[in-house]
Amino acid sequence: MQPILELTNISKRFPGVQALQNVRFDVLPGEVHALIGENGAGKSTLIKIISGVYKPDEGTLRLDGQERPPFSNPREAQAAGIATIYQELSLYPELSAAENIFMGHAPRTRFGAVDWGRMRREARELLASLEIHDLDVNRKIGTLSVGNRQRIEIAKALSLNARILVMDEPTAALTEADVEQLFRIVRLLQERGVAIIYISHRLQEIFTLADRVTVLRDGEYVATRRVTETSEPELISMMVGRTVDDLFPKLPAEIGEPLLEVRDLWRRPYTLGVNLTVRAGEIVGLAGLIGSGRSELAQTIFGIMPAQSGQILIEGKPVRIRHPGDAMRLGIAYVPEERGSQGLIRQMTIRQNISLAVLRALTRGPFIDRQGEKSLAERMIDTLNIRAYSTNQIVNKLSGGNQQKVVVGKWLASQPRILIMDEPTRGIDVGAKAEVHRLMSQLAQQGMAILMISSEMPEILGMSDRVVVMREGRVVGEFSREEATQEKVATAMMSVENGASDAAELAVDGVQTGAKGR
Amino acid sequence: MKKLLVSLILLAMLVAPLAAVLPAKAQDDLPTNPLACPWEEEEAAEAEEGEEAEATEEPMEYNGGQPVNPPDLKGKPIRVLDLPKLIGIAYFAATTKGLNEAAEELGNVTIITDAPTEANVDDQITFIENYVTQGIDVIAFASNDPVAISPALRRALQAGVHVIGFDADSEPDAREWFVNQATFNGMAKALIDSMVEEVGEDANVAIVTSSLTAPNQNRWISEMLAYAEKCYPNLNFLETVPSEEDQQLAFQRAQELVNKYGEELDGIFAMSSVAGPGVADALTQMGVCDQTISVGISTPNQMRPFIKNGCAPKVVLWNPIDLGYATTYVIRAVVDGELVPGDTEVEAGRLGTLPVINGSEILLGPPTVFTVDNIDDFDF
Amino acid sequence: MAATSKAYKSQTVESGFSLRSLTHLLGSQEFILLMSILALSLVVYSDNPRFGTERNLLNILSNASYIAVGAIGMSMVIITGNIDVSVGSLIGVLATIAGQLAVHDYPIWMAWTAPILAAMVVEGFIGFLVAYLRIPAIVVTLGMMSILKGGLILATGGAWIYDIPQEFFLAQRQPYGIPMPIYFMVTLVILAALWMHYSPTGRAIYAVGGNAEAARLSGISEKRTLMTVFILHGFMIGVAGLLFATQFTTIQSTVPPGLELMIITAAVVGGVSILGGSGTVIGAMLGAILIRVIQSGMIFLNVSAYWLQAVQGILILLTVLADILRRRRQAASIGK
Amino acid sequence: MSTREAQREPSEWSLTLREFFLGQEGVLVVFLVIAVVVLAFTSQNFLTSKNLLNQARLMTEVGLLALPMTYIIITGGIDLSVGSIFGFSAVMLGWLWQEQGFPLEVAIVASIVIGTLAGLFNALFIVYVRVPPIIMTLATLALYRGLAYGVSQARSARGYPEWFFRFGQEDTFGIPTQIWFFIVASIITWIVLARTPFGRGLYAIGNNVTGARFSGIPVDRYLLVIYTFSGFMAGLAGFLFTSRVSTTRADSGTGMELDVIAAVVLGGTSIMGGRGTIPGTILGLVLIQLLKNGLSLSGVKGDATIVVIGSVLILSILINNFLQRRFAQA
Repeated sequence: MQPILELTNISKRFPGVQALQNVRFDVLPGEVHALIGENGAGKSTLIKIISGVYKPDEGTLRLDGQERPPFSNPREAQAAGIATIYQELSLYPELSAAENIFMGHAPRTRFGAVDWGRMRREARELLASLEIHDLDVNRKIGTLSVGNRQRIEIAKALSLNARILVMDEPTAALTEADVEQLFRIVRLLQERGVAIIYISHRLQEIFTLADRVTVLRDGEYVATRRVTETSEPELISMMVGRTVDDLFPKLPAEIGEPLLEVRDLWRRPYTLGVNLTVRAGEIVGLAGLIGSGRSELAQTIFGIMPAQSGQILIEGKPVRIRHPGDAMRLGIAYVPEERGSQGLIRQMTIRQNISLAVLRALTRGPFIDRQGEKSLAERMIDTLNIRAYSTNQIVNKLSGGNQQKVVVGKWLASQPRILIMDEPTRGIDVGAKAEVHRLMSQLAQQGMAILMISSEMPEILGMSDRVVVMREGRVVGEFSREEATQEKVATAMMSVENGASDAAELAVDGVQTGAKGR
Repeated sequence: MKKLLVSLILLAMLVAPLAAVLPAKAQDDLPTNPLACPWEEEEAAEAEEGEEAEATEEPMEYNGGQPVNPPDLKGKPIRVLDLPKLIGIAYFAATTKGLNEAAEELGNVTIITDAPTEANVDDQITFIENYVTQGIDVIAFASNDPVAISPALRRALQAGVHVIGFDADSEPDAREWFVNQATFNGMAKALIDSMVEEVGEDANVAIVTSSLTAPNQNRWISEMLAYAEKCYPNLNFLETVPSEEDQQLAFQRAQELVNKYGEELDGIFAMSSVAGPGVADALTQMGVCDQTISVGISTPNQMRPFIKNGCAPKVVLWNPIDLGYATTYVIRAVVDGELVPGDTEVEAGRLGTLPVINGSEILLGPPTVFTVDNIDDFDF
Repeated sequence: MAATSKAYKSQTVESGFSLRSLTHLLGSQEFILLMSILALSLVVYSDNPRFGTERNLLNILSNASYIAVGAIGMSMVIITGNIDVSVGSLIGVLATIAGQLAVHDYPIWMAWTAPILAAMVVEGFIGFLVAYLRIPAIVVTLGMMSILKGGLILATGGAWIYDIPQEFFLAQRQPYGIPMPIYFMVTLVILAALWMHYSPTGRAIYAVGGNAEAARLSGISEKRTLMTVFILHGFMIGVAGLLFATQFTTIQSTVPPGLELMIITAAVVGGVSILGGSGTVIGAMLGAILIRVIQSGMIFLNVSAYWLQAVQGILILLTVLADILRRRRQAASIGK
Repeated sequence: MSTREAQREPSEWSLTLREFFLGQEGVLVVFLVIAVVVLAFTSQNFLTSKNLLNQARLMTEVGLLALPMTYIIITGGIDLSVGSIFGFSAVMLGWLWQEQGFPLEVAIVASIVIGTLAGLFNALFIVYVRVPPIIMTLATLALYRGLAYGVSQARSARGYPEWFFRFGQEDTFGIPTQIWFFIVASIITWIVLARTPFGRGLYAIGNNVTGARFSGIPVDRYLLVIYTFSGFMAGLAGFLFTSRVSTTRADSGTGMELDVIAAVVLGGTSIMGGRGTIPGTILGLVLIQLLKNGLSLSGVKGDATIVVIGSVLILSILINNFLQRRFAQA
């Protein structure tokens, strides 16, 4: 079969970096072609070339076998039938769902005006084709949940009648259930003959979904394989250029006294009477769907959204935490979910980021001790194996994995006794992931209490001494390492029967509100 | 709790100013000295011959300042800084014209006009400092604030620069002489008399002033109120509203006053050269000139259409060109040593001899009232 | 059975939809503004019935017109996340240009169109600096404000313009008893509102302000959109300048003090988010009218002249707070 | 990115120097040198200590306001009400002393306190009600100016005793007294911004407020402090201004906010937040003042001068953008 899109000898250079060197890539109609590689391997650059954001320095592009000049802007790529769903959702919070779907290609009336009626109708139809019926297309995006926003993103790509759909880590922010739905959609598209370029760090997904997989490393093409003819270890070794033995090397640690206890903690509407204990040397995995209130619980403990009622005990002593400063003084550190917006000040240097949480301790008199700050940063770069040429490098220019290590370094610098890690390995490559896991193990061995929030089941099962499951703001299950299995945890997370009754409750609520409104 | 606090603060903020609802008159606190009423004038004129000394009281001692060791420039060419309140309005364009006219006549005076684009005393101070440093011979100023400008002027005097005021004075000791276009009570009398001639003495009038902080305007208003109280006790002052130096705002204020008082409102005093056309324009465009007219201070060219259409039948002003003209002559006389403290009059070219009043002021003369009969004789 | 339930369902969806659009309308900043204007007018009217005369209301609207027209363009600029503080100076310059052409016996149509073209050129230049050379708009317009203000005096020496031919005074005309500026305001606001709602470029303005990166990826050219916005803004400022210039029998060759703040305030009070991405021109027009109603109402209520500004400041603050609290409450209620 | 870029690590000092010259400060220094040389040739009165000290005296009030404004703009905020607070607290000084009969010393302190409270009022709404700073201060710009008119009934207070003028009109240790205030304030604000956790926190807030919050930086408290500080400095400047011009007027400081912002922005502080320095702001201030003065001394009139200043503002940012794009990548 003829590839619908074929790129050969693609090279792209940025100031100081050779992002891509002689890369080739092709995709057939109705095929899911996965693109993998460590962060910084050049995947993002490649898809930005495909979607017209960047222009390659060299290389040829063939569309349906016809050679053509590379796209010089996203509109050209769109016109050629290429749609892209980016990793970071690119929506307009102040505009309605319908408009978000059709921004840039809204249906027009014959006078050239935007046809709002048709736009809403088509938006509803598109969502219906994704089996989404309960989403009001007039709602502002800013008021929608993350999961729904992602669906709007997909609908947006579909609205372009794309022949080639580029998905850049579509599952990074999704839970297992949402992932299932996404896969259904992808297969549906595949049947319609749409070619899909799929980027993910989750190798499992690739084996479930993809037909072929292409590996990039350090901006260079490594290989293309049929998924039926390859294996996970082979792909990993191709990606990192070495073999990684154990992805989840949880080392045994001595489990001590409870360091953090949470009793009947309330912070409406996300945290509803939570009880939780984390002991010294223990890693507690906090599982749950998106929106189940895990991050919010962490933020309540850390004082970003202070608790309304309930108790937090540190080493058995009740404490009050009203803002992050309080939490930090008590030895709590929080590695947040969103690296870019919450974890880092990306425009600042590695040194400044690492010292940010401990500035007050790093002072000589009223002034920042610059030498101390620098040696701290150097120490962390060493300990965490951060790949950077200087402590003065701007964090934004590091790869995702190294950025995450900087966040971790920042919080390790505060020498916490209780470490909360929210999605510690989301969106980082396999090598860095293993390093983060190894580090967590070591920290636990040193007697730190770790609360790990993760949406990746293998990570939860592999790393946790104990798994706590949350649903709708409440703790709904707790399993020891031995008894935790994928099925048990997943069932607790989704809890089918209960979920159905909840949905019914919601529906009743809706009717009542409607009646009141009338 | 927080919300309660915020709403309390807001409430307090709301109530405080509303509690202070008082009709503003925009006077100042200085003593007033109303002139004789029109019907007293004749008696006064008769009495004038014999009792002049008594009527004008004791001539005041010279109370101006003197430059420290000014260079002797007698008969030599001099450079004069013309520093009006602001540039960009017709009135000060006219004074500048007058200054230059006299300078041409004299031949040995160069006028440099420079001033802020907004009536801002702080900028004026900067200009003074810069020009003193640069080495100017004379500063002729019209101050935006009589007190604020004084320290800078005193420094100029100390640097040996001659300092002469016109139009708007400083503190007396911060300048040598002040060329006074018209006495405040003289202006007040002319304005009130003009208004009464148009609307009668049982009338309701309002005032559109420039800025509430403008010293000349506040002084005029004080004198006007005093004079009206003395001579026309039935003239009812409704209120005074500010219009800044903004034509649009004056226009709007006049509309609001007319709409608010309707036919009760007989006349509006427009107290600045910017407010004048603004108010008259509003009355004209509203078509209410048969009920409400305006009497104001402004220049003839911009008021000509309104004088002719009867919406502003009387405009009171001295001749700003003459003011500038006289200022240049005073400057020359001071530099040449012909006007020294204690003198009682000074020669001013085509204007003849001007008298010295209040110790260190030179009076241009009585204000002119422009009416439909004489308006075409003026072009400035 | 299934069919009936389906029919029932669709029915509820429909009624729910209209209900929602009603609550949407009632909760909008435009509605709050309209209510504030009416409430304030009623308070003033009950104190002094003369406030309600046709003439006074027309005066208020007429005086709000050029502010509202200026605020249309300003809203667009603010929605894209930029700002223009040079508009006051620009309007001063435009009035002078129009007046000079009129007194020097150029045809009247030229005196009317020249300021509009000039404004489009100046704003286009500003747009170029902002969109293509990436200088923050506040820097460009702050600099431009100085340049225009100084340049105006430099060129004219501050002489006033008078003896302008009568037909020049467009804003003084009153077809069917209604002042001309009101026609301009209403027409331009409606056109701009339609354009911003229905034209792809109009929607692109919101896209660029809401998420510039996403707009770029949707194939919307940020640069072109910004250029369009600034040139349109120039057009609106040009019309505002024309209305301003033709209102008065004499034209001051100076910059009207504080005009830029007035126009920005109208837009902001009108609910245009200074953070970009939201707001409507109808809100901006209502904002302009509200400001004038406040100004005028205070005179009718006998508020002391000394306290006028303070009361104005408080009322503006209250309006803005109401907008912010409304947004907060909406977000909270939806979040549940 | 990888080992092939493991080049020699530049020393802290050379890095700072490089940043300085490629940053706005470098552009400003070049502009300043050019301006001084040209102006010194065109007017022999320009480069005299007397003139320069006098200019510094005139610059003080805007300077005092520009320091906190730098902080505020670094955090991505803005304070448009400074001119009004300045006028308001000056008016309160005169009013308390003359109308209310307080001793002048008390009135001075009280006026500065009132300025501080006015700043605090802005801060409370910005921080706790989350009103965007530009909107809040736009409203209080009108409000405080209105209060100045209302409280004083537009009357100016004058006739201060001789000692009062020591602050604004006389010299201390050979230079105008108020310059000492500015020098001390500059040094303190500079060090605080460059060297303390507080200063670092401000940059963090300006670059990413969520990130700052998640790092345990007390964002609310910092913002509260800087807006209040802005009010305090406006109060102080109002007092020095009163002493310099020996009267208080309800309209003093009108439009001053734009002068202040122009100086700060010219000094390289990014209006988007996250970038800027005190030395940059001071350079911006000095450049504007010297241009005003020098051009005036060379016979250029005021209107032409503001045209030049507007052009310099646009041009310098343009050049800086160009340099950043050209060299900062490497």
